[in-house]
Amino acid sequence: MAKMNLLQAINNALIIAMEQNNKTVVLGEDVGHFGGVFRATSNLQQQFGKARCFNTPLTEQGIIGFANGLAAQGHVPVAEIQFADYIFPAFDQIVNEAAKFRYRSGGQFDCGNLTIRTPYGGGIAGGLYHSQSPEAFFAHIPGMKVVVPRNPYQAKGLLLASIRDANPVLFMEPKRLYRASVGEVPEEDYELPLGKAEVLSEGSDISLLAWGAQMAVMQQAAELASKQGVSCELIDLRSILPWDVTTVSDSVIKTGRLLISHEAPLTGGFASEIAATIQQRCFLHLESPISRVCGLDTPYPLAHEKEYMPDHLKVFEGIMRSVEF
Amino acid sequence: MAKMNLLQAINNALIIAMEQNNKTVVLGEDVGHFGGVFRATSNLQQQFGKARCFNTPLTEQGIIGFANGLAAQGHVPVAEIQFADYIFPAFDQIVNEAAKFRYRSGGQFDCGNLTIRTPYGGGIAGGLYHSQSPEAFFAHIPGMKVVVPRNPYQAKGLLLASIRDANPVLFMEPKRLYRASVGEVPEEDYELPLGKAEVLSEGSDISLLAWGAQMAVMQQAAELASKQGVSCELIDLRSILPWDVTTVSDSVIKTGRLLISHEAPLTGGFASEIAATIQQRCFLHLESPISRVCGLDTPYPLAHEKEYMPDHLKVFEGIMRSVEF
Amino acid sequence: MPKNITKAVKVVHQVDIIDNGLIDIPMLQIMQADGVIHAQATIPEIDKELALKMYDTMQYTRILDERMVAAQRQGRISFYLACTGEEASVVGSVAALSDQDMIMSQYREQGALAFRGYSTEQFMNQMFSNELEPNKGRQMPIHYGAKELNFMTISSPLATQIPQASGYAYGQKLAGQQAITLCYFGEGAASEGDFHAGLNMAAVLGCPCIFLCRNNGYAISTPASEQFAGDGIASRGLGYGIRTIRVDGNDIFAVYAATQQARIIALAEQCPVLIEAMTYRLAAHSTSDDPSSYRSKDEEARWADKDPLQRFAAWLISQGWLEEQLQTKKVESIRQEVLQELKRVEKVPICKVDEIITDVYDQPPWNLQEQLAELKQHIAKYPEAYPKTSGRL
Amino acid sequence: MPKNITKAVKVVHQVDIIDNGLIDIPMLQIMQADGVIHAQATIPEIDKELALKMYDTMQYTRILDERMVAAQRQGRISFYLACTGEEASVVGSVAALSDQDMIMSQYREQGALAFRGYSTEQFMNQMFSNELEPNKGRQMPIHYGAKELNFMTISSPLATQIPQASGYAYGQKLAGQQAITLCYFGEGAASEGDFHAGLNMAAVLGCPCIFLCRNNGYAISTPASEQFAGDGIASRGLGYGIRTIRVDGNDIFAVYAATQQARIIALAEQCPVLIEAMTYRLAAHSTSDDPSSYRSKDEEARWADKDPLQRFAAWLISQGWLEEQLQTKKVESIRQEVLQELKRVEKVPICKVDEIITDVYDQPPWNLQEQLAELKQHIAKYPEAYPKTSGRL
Ligand SMILES: Cc1ncc(C[n+]2csc(CCOP(=O)(O)OP(=O)(O)O)c2C)c(N)n1
Ligand SMILES: Cc1ncc(C[n+]2csc(CCOP(=O)(O)OP(=O)(O)O)c2C)c(N)n1
Ligand SMILES: [Mg+2]
Ligand SMILES: [Mg+2]
Repeated sequence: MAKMNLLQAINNALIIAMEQNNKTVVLGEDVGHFGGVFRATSNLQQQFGKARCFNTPLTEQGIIGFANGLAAQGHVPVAEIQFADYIFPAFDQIVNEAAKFRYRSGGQFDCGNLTIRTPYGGGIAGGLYHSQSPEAFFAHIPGMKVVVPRNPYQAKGLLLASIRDANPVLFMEPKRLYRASVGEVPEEDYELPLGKAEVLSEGSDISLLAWGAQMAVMQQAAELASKQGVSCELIDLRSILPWDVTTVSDSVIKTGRLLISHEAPLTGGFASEIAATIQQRCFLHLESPISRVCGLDTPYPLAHEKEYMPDHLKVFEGIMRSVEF
Repeated sequence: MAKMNLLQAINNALIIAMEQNNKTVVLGEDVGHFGGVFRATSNLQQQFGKARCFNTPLTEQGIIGFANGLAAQGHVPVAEIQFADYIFPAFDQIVNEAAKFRYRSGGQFDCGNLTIRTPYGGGIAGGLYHSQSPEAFFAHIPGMKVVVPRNPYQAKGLLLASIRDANPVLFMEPKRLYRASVGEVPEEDYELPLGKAEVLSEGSDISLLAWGAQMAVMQQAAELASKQGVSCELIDLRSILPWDVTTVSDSVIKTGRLLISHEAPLTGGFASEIAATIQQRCFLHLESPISRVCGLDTPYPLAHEKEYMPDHLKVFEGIMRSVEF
Repeated sequence: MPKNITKAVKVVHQVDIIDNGLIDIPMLQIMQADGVIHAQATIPEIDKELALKMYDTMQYTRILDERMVAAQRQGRISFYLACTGEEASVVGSVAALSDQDMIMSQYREQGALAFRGYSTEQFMNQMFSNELEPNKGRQMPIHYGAKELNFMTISSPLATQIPQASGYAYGQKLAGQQAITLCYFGEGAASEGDFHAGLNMAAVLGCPCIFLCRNNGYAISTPASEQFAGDGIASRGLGYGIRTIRVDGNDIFAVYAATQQARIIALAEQCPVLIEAMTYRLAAHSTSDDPSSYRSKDEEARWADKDPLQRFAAWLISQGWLEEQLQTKKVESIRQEVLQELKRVEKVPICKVDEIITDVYDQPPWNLQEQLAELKQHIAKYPEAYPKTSGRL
Repeated sequence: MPKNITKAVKVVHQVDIIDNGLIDIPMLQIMQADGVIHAQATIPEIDKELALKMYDTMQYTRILDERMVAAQRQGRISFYLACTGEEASVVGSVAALSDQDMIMSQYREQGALAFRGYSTEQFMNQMFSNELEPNKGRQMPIHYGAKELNFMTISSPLATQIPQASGYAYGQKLAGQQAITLCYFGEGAASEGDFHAGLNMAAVLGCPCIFLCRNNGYAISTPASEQFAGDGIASRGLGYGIRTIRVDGNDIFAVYAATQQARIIALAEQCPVLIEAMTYRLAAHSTSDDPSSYRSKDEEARWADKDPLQRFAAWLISQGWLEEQLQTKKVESIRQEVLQELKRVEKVPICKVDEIITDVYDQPPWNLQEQLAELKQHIAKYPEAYPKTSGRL
């Protein structure tokens, strides 16, 4: 065990992945000598050479297109998109190519080796273009997996699993926690399962569901609620696609209530899919409507960032509205 | 009134828009002399000149980027993306630019004049890349409007409204109906409201909600159901974003049941947003879970197209499951 | 000469905005339109066997095109896209490759597949989307793919294969393979952002890749004059610092010689090479298209005179390598083979419905498993509505 | 010379894959690093008033940069991005425009705004995201925008403004305006697909637009040598058939003369022109960056010797147009003004919370109205948690 922050855990996972499989290649803007603007790829070029860790020209569609080809060829690309806000030029190479490569070729070719790492989320005074949480766009793409860790331990185990998973994975890193989240992380190689949620704490009155940086907010809200005598069951979804319907519905059957929270705008956010599915599966168990506490239906503002965010107070209010329904 | 098919209605709307406002400009791949691969822009170049209706080079990101600039300058671009499957290279120019232009500039500049027309949907033996229904991706973009007509009358009225609306609009045309859907269309200028659903037929047992080409499927299913004594209220959503929550929830409060259907894959499709919102607003009125009958969570297949599609039989089964719940 | 902060640059003192004229890239032509070799030209070393294999392949795809367009008209297949007129650009280039080289094509390159041994049966399986087709019938006709022939499954979105080819070639380099990637695309596709990304990355990262642009004058109805204003696609290669050559795409010797040379350079120097093949799409864009409304019969006739097949045939005859009589027989036998296979294969069933959810992921997750189970129940309830799959649940 | 099926092309008969050497674009330099004019050069017609306005603007942004970087270090603003070292590229070009010309910039072009009269107060309002700022404080510092100055609000995603500039210019052409669009971008941004799309469209569709690339050697940490392998960005212009010039970006006369000429051509011929300004980012990429880990002090020092400000100052002094003593005073007074405005403006409140939902659409739809109402209730319940807006619900 060693104390690591989230960035160090990611860096550590990348080193292990590159040591363990010499087909692993890290690419992206500024990831080479410099080690990335957040330093997640520090020392990789120095340790593994320029051929296996390199700066690309400044073109996200090129990065993912190139990585798709590299993956189809049999290498294991780990591509960095500098901010999730800048992933959209690569959207076609993700939706139409990476995700459909295997299906369209009947399994003859695939981009399963591809992993895309990208920092997402707000709370860093980043405004419109350094704060977005675009997971819902990718959750509507059959063929993709989408994974979000909440702390260093998860980050390492889920990233290693993502790199080795036989499907293209979008790995979204909560950048607000890069340095803020510190924890004990095993130094050896380990994986955490994709597609499995984690129940952080059991409760009986309401299930709270979120992922990534939002988990800390949920924890705060749950504490406020517990002071009001409300017992919350806290679930970290961890994988957005495919998501762990069993853990969530088991919990809702037990508690009778569900609140989902994410930073992304409410309309068309991933909470809608969860709510739609759970109201269907747990209809007779629901004691109040499934509640969504999410970002507003606006671009991500700068000056009003605090007001935009689904903070612990808004979540707490949501919890109380749900239990008092 | 004149008999027109859906393509003719669109062509007619474009002619009126260009006649009525000489700032209206039509651009896209093959839209010029040739009139577009589906001929929706027939004769526009001949009538209005090459400066106002022209072929672009083959670049969707360029088409929308260019149209964004043209709109910001004060012209009224109507850009065609040849197939909705090919809109993704332009995703960044839509999500990060067109939709956020006004917000980020505090209203100093905007792309409100932009309209993007694109044919969508399956049922034409188009396979993975000539069949997609990507509306849900755009429904998660604050700042965009998304509109889908179901017949020639709607197509003309909604397209004219879209072109003149002060916000960027994605206008999705059900290509399977281009020639198949024929109807009476007023020859004069008229608009249908954006953001308003239309109740096609009233019913008491269940509300059926869909849009575009899927409306015909719903009608068929409703007929089957009515033979079983089930009375369906049929709603055409028409606008996906912003959507008409009042009409839908009023209907569900009355019928107690809701079934939503779209061709796009289930997970993260727009039905999830509607279901999440309606279970919240109509919780105490729901007599059975809100049901979604949608495409499978796969890319759009060719040989198994029939099996993939949410056809009238699947919708009918869904209706019966809902009323028998 | 890459210019940046460390490289020397020539300095001038008068404002001189360079006009388009600076770039004027010549076109390599070895064989004239009548099959006669230019006096100053050297024929690439091609023996009789290879020459005839090349010619036969061109002939084969020409006939395949003709037959399949007819089959589409008869409603037997839903869609087809012909290579007619561009056979030399495709066959001339694939013939200069090693079988180990990966081919990433656009869609109009059936000659490359045929040259590598893709059989009539395989063509038919693909076009009928049946269960014998390795792509499992998931894509429209002409989206061929054959792993064993190092031919990447075709994807409809244009130009996406270009940066992928750069990445694939980079992987070949890392793996130390003596192989390159050949990436085909049209002059229309070269307007996409992916083209820019792919070529620039290949140049900067040293990818052993040949980019072969078939500049056939049109992208559906859009003439090249509305696609670009520069000196074709070749001039862009120079901008990226990519070694570049323009060839007469209807002259199979020019295409072959250039590709052979390009491959040597790409392998030896581990770098990309761009080839622009000037050719003409003699056919309609696809069976969904009718070119008569956007181009003249005259123009088509002028290009028909430059037909790459006739040109090559003329040379082969002059060599005594081709007998016209034998040819007539051969043409007839290919036609027969195509028709027979067509008839036979159109009866082969499509995949069982179970395949609707495979290959989305390596393993179908819970949602797909549930959806398949529900679908199968549904089909069992309404078997007549799903006649192609209900018989084999 | 556009090559396509209708244009003549020179034919050759030997395989000659063109090497990178074909393109070697010279660089215009009028004034040497020491401020002395090249013997063969002509100084563009710039009177004393304009020359001093240009110099003052450069001086002003240099000081603004210095002060705001310091303010960021003190935690008074969250972010800043300096133009230091590139002032000539920006001010030299904007000075050659008409005020009616639209400017679409990347982010490092504060000099263009200052030249057009954007005040210190306006700069401060933007950087403090306050309610006086026309962009309503929605974007990070340095994302300026001023409609009345024909300066388009800056957007973070790189290169998106390039095809937009083509479209904007096309609109100016349709409207018959005697105005063009000037589009700034970095050599890094030029790798994006949007660059390709934008330049090619401008060339084909005849858009009166000047594309000005600041080739400053770096994109954050990535040196130009890892960004492209060709002859800079200029060589690409030629590939698109765009008239092109490379200039010494630290020589304000070269930039001014080239832009003036480019504007004449763009207006008269209704076509784009590409200018590549060779310069150097003397500062860090932004306040989030530390360049010491990716480039040498030595390299920085070499470029500091080519400082565009000193160079221009030397010439102005040689003309007797600039008095060093007066200058010291001026510098001090700008410094004071910046500090004063900074102090004053940092107290201005941000917009009322109502503005969180405006400008998403022209009119807020039901969902935004509901969300705002709920938000205001919530803030009213927890006023201490939202101190910047709770006081003015
Ligand atoms: C991204 C994308 N946009 C549009 C299309 C529709 N489309 C198919 S082929 C074609 C023209 C391609 O022209 P070119 O690249 O010159 O190839 P050619 O058909 O001439 O061989 C177009 C526009 C597509 N397949 N993909
Ligand atoms: C689409 C996109 N990708 C990545 C970034 C992050 N980013 C901001 S500035 C920058 C480097 C830009 O370099 P260049 O264009 O050369 O401009 P310079 O900073 O040198 O003026 C990068 C990668 C971005 N803003 N947008
Ligand atoms: Mg073409
Ligand atoms: Mg730069």
